[in-house]
Amino acid sequence: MGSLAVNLFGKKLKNPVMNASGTLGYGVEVEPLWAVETMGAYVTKGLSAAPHHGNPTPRVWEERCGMLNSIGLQNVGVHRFFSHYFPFFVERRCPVIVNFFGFSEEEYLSCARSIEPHDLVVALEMNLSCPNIKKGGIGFGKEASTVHAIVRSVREVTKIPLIAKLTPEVKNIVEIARAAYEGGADGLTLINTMPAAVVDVKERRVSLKGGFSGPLLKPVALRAVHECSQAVPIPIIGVGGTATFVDPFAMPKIIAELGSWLDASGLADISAIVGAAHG
Amino acid sequence: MGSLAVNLFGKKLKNPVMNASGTLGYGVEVEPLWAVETMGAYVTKGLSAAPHHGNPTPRVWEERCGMLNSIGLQNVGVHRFFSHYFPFFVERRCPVIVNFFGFSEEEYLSCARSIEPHDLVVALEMNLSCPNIKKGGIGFGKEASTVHAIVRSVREVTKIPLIAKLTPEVKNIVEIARAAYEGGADGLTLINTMPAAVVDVKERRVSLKGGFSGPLLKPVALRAVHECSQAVPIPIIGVGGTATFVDPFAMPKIIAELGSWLDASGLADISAIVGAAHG
Amino acid sequence: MDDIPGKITGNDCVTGAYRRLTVGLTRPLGRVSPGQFVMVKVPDRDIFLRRPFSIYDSRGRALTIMYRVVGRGTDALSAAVRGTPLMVLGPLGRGFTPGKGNTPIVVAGGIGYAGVRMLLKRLGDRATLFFGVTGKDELRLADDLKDTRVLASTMDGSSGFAGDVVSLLGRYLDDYRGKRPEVFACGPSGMVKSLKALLEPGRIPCQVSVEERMACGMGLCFGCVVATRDEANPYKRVCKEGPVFSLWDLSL
Amino acid sequence: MDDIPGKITGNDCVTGAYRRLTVGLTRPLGRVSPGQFVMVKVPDRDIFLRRPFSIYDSRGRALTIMYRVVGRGTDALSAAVRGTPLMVLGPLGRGFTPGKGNTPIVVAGGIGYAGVRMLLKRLGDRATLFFGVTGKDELRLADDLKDTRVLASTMDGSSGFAGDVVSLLGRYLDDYRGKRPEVFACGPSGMVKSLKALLEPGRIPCQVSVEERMACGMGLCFGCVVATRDEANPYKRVCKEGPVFSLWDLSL
Ligand SMILES: Cc1cc2nc3c(=O)[nH]c(=O)nc-3n(C[C@H](O)[C@H](O)[C@H](O)COP(=O)(O)OP(=O)(O)OC[C@H]3O[C@@H](n4cnc5c(N)ncnc54)[C@H](O)[C@@H]3O)c2cc1C
Ligand SMILES: Cc1cc2nc3c(=O)[nH]c(=O)nc-3n(C[C@H](O)[C@H](O)[C@H](O)COP(=O)(O)OP(=O)(O)OC[C@H]3O[C@@H](n4cnc5c(N)ncnc54)[C@H](O)[C@@H]3O)c2cc1C
Ligand SMILES: Cc1cc2nc3c(=O)[nH]c(=O)nc-3n(C[C@H](O)[C@H](O)[C@H](O)COP(=O)(O)O)c2cc1C
Ligand SMILES: Cc1cc2nc3c(=O)[nH]c(=O)nc-3n(C[C@H](O)[C@H](O)[C@H](O)COP(=O)(O)O)c2cc1C
Ligand code: FES
Ligand code: FES
Repeated sequence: MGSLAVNLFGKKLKNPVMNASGTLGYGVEVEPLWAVETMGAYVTKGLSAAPHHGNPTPRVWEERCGMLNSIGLQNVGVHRFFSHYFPFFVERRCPVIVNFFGFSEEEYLSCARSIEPHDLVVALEMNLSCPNIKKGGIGFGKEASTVHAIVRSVREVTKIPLIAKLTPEVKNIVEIARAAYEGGADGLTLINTMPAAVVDVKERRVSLKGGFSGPLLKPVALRAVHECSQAVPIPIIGVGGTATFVDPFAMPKIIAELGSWLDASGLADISAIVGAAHG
Repeated sequence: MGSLAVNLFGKKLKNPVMNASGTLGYGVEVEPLWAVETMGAYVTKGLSAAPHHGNPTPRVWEERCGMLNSIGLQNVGVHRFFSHYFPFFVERRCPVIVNFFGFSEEEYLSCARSIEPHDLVVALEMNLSCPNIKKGGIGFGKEASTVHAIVRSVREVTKIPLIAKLTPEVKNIVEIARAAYEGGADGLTLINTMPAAVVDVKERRVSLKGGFSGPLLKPVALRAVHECSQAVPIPIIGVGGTATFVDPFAMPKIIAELGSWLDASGLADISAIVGAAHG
Repeated sequence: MDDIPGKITGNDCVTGAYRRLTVGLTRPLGRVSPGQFVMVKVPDRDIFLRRPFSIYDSRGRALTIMYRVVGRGTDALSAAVRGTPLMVLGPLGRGFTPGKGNTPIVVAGGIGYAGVRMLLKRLGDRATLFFGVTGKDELRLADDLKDTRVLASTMDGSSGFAGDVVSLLGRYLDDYRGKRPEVFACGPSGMVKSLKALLEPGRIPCQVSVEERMACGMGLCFGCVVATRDEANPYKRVCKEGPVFSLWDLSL
Repeated sequence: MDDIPGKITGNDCVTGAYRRLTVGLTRPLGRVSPGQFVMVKVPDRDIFLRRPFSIYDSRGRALTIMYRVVGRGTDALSAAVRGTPLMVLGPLGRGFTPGKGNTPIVVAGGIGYAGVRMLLKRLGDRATLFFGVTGKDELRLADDLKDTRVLASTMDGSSGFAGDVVSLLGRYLDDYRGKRPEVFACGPSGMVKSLKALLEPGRIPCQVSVEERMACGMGLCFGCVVATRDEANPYKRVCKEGPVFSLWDLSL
């Protein structure tokens, strides 16, 4: 039996499979179906210093090849996450990656600052797709200089490893990846949803504008991962194309299949294929 | 029977349906199946001042939700297009939109300059997704300032209406649309393919890197069209999601269905719905 | 809650666009409370997300839902033949919780009947159903009720009371004075709004089953929220905290 | 060229991963020249692009192709049952054009047999087939040939000449001296390269059928090119200018 275990920022994860932020609620919700600690780590839904109510409905829309969402980052706030939901992960010894965001630099900083280092907190994952309300709503993740600056500021206020999660809506994701790395990011998550819209021809209106995710994202994410992994020397977490809502058992199935694949490939260790597709 | 006819840059097209550039060869190839003049206009494959050989194979790859291509802009050159293929369209009285590109500003200019105004040439469509070899391969269409500059230069060397075709790989397509408009573009085509990659897990290599097109692009294009149409007062041609390679009769079928839809909706004129989804 | 493979054992038209689907599951759904729902993977590859349907009936491994064809997903579902395999996730959400000693009044509008049908079966002859439909053909939806008194309203006046079901209820409300009435409702949002206006003066206890577009059905995505009066945390998940809410908690 | 709806009338294993598919078309394909191909819409929604297959046989509305299961598309095709509807675009490309008075030598490697089978039928007893396969089971692919002399080679030596088919041809080439030999070949790229090395000294006329990944199959996308010695315009479309090229025009 080959080993799926990986080392991420000095912590051992039992496998490299995690959910995408925002697609597995607060973690407790899957409890009736499968144990959250089956995954290498649980990634929280986006948390912020203060709670957010999110957008009015409709918030989700089905599209060929995937779905659009416009949840609007509803969350209970980082404090309540740690007081109320985190103990569940501690009980299960499930490593956690804390996805967080802000609508201003101060919000990012205050959120990051409030998170205490903990044996089970593997990293903080900065969602850089948020609009910066101070800069007229332009996303934090759009310009290399902005990314560099905000990553550096956050880097200074926390000792926890820091992952920058990038949006594909940029002119050159490699440039952004470099800026995050140079700003002090310890890892990257690639990629967030693709901005898109659905039009209702009968009603002659836009039904929903939001982020497009699902199978369509995989080739876009693979390209980002391939190119950025050659440009920066830090770990990259690939995201895109996993349809957890279509099959609620997607995560445990992926982990099981990865194990079988490893054995069928005669590999002793999943780490052996890191970087195998380079060049 | 409602009318599908539209007016584009002062020319009357029998309907607003055209192929995406590069997906209908030189036009003659569909002749055995359907008449090219069924469409409102035929859009040429990308032409350049000098012929280009394009990339080695593989050039196409199937992916869920669409396909990737890396043709590399193979074309016979603008001169040969006009001497050899254009007479076919003249014979059939089929309006033509000439898609063109260059790897330097001079190449764009010399190509645009060499195209004579003609009753059937509706517009020139500038493909702005090309890498600028002089600027280290960064795409012409990536920065508002570059787009503004190159559109303005091309605008000066031709009297033919000019359409800027934008890439989705930008940080804010509305900003680019504005720059093209302010540079003198008479219209926009939205959007070109999305950069992506396919990985062969068995062979552990990237099978193909290229532009992703097909059904996945439609919601991305719709959002671009919706947002840009509210930012600039010029006509927009929407592109994305038509699977001509899956169904070679896609174009004539779309035109027929559009006609039936118009009648079923009780509309006298397709122009009545332009802008209907705004607001 | 479980994700259970099953096979279609029946998929028949009840009337008009209304259909009844029966599924033979490989495992029983387990204990279902009335008002709970399932997420059905429509057996069509072009339908990406699952669709939520109230549990109309559940006995052992036999599951029934009743649905109305309204769009892509239900259209594809209506085309599925006997024997087609499909996946059913459930039971999901929180159902109705009738208070002991109360007199139950059930209000359903159109396909909303599917959402209260299990409740009616449980309540037996203690409940009255106020059933609002467009025209008399639709009344056939409730043909399988035996013990329940049904008061019908049709918008076109083809049977029963001519008008909307809330107006009909309005005529009977006084009869329930002193009987600790409790209302259970499922229907279109317009119906729920009129119901609120009707019940507001007496603040009669009322539980309503709410609908929203869903992606996951199990609380993962926060896509299906409804606005409540909880100011600290207004948006509640229909699939998790609902679909049944107290009418007085909702912000309509 | 036409895009013709049809129904699968047979889809059977010949040997190993090789299968023969017969389709009943609603209209005849029309005049086919040997070496031409069709683009088949695999009846599976997850298979986006059509797949190219040589026309193995075409009579009226009956079309036959022979295929080898190698990936997603052919795998899905192998699962399609009798009666399944599918679309066939064709006939496409330029086939073989045997010169009058020449002595035809046909060389096929494995599934490459499908590409020369119509040609062999047309040439009848005038042609010799040099057929290279991995093991003797595969020789069954050519079981339906009656008039043609077949010289077989197997890589594992289980039947006929032990080794590759080009080496086999090498042993016979002298016999064709003065008979105006003309070679027609279809097979893997390794085979074509050895063939070139073998025929180079005498520059014997040779037409080869080339394969490339295709998106449209009708010259629209320029996705399927092969490099030729035409310096002004090296990349030719396999689906349009090919799939049959003169070996001496190719840049291998
Ligand atoms: C808890 C719950 C229980 C339900 N029970 C039933 C039931 O027992 N029988 C039944 O027929 N329907 C029920 N519905 C509604 C049903 O889920 C939708 O009609 C169905 O998902 C529509 O799918 P579609 O692809 O056919 O429609 P679409 O093409 O997606 O949309 C068609 C129309 O239906 C509306 N719609 C789509 N999804 C929903 C949704 N989730 N809720 C409300 N409206 C929606 C759209 O806004 C649109 O007007 C229930 C919904 C919920 C949330
Ligand atoms: C003109 C022409 C005629 C052909 N005739 C036949 C035939 O009669 N019988 C037959 O079995 N096959 C034939 N082929 C090859 C056949 O088209 C491919 O095997 C098929 O498209 C593979 O599809 P897939 O989805 O199963 O494979 P994929 O999963 O796409 O790929 C599996 C493997 O097949 C290779 N492959 C994929 N597409 C092609 C292609 N178009 N050409 C060559 N290799 C490819 C891939 O590189 C890969 O190694 C022909 C190809 C061409 C171009
Ligand atoms: C419902 C939903 C909510 C999401 N919420 C967040 C979030 O809070 N923070 C974040 O960084 N990304 C969020 N995302 C983006 C996902 O984490 C992921 O990047 C994206 O969905 C692509 O992956 P997929 O195709 O596998 O879904 C969300 C996506 C969805 C569908
Ligand atoms: C094979 C192929 C070749 C293309 N060549 C060009 C081109 O020469 N110039 C251009 O501007 N766009 C080119 N495109 C992009 C298309 O015009 C179009 O923008 C894109 O494919 C999205 O539309 P679709 O999803 O309907 O295919 C090409 C696309 C494909 C698939
Ligand atoms: S549908 Fe996902 S939370 Fe309710
Ligand atoms: S496959 Fe498109 S040109 Fe040959």
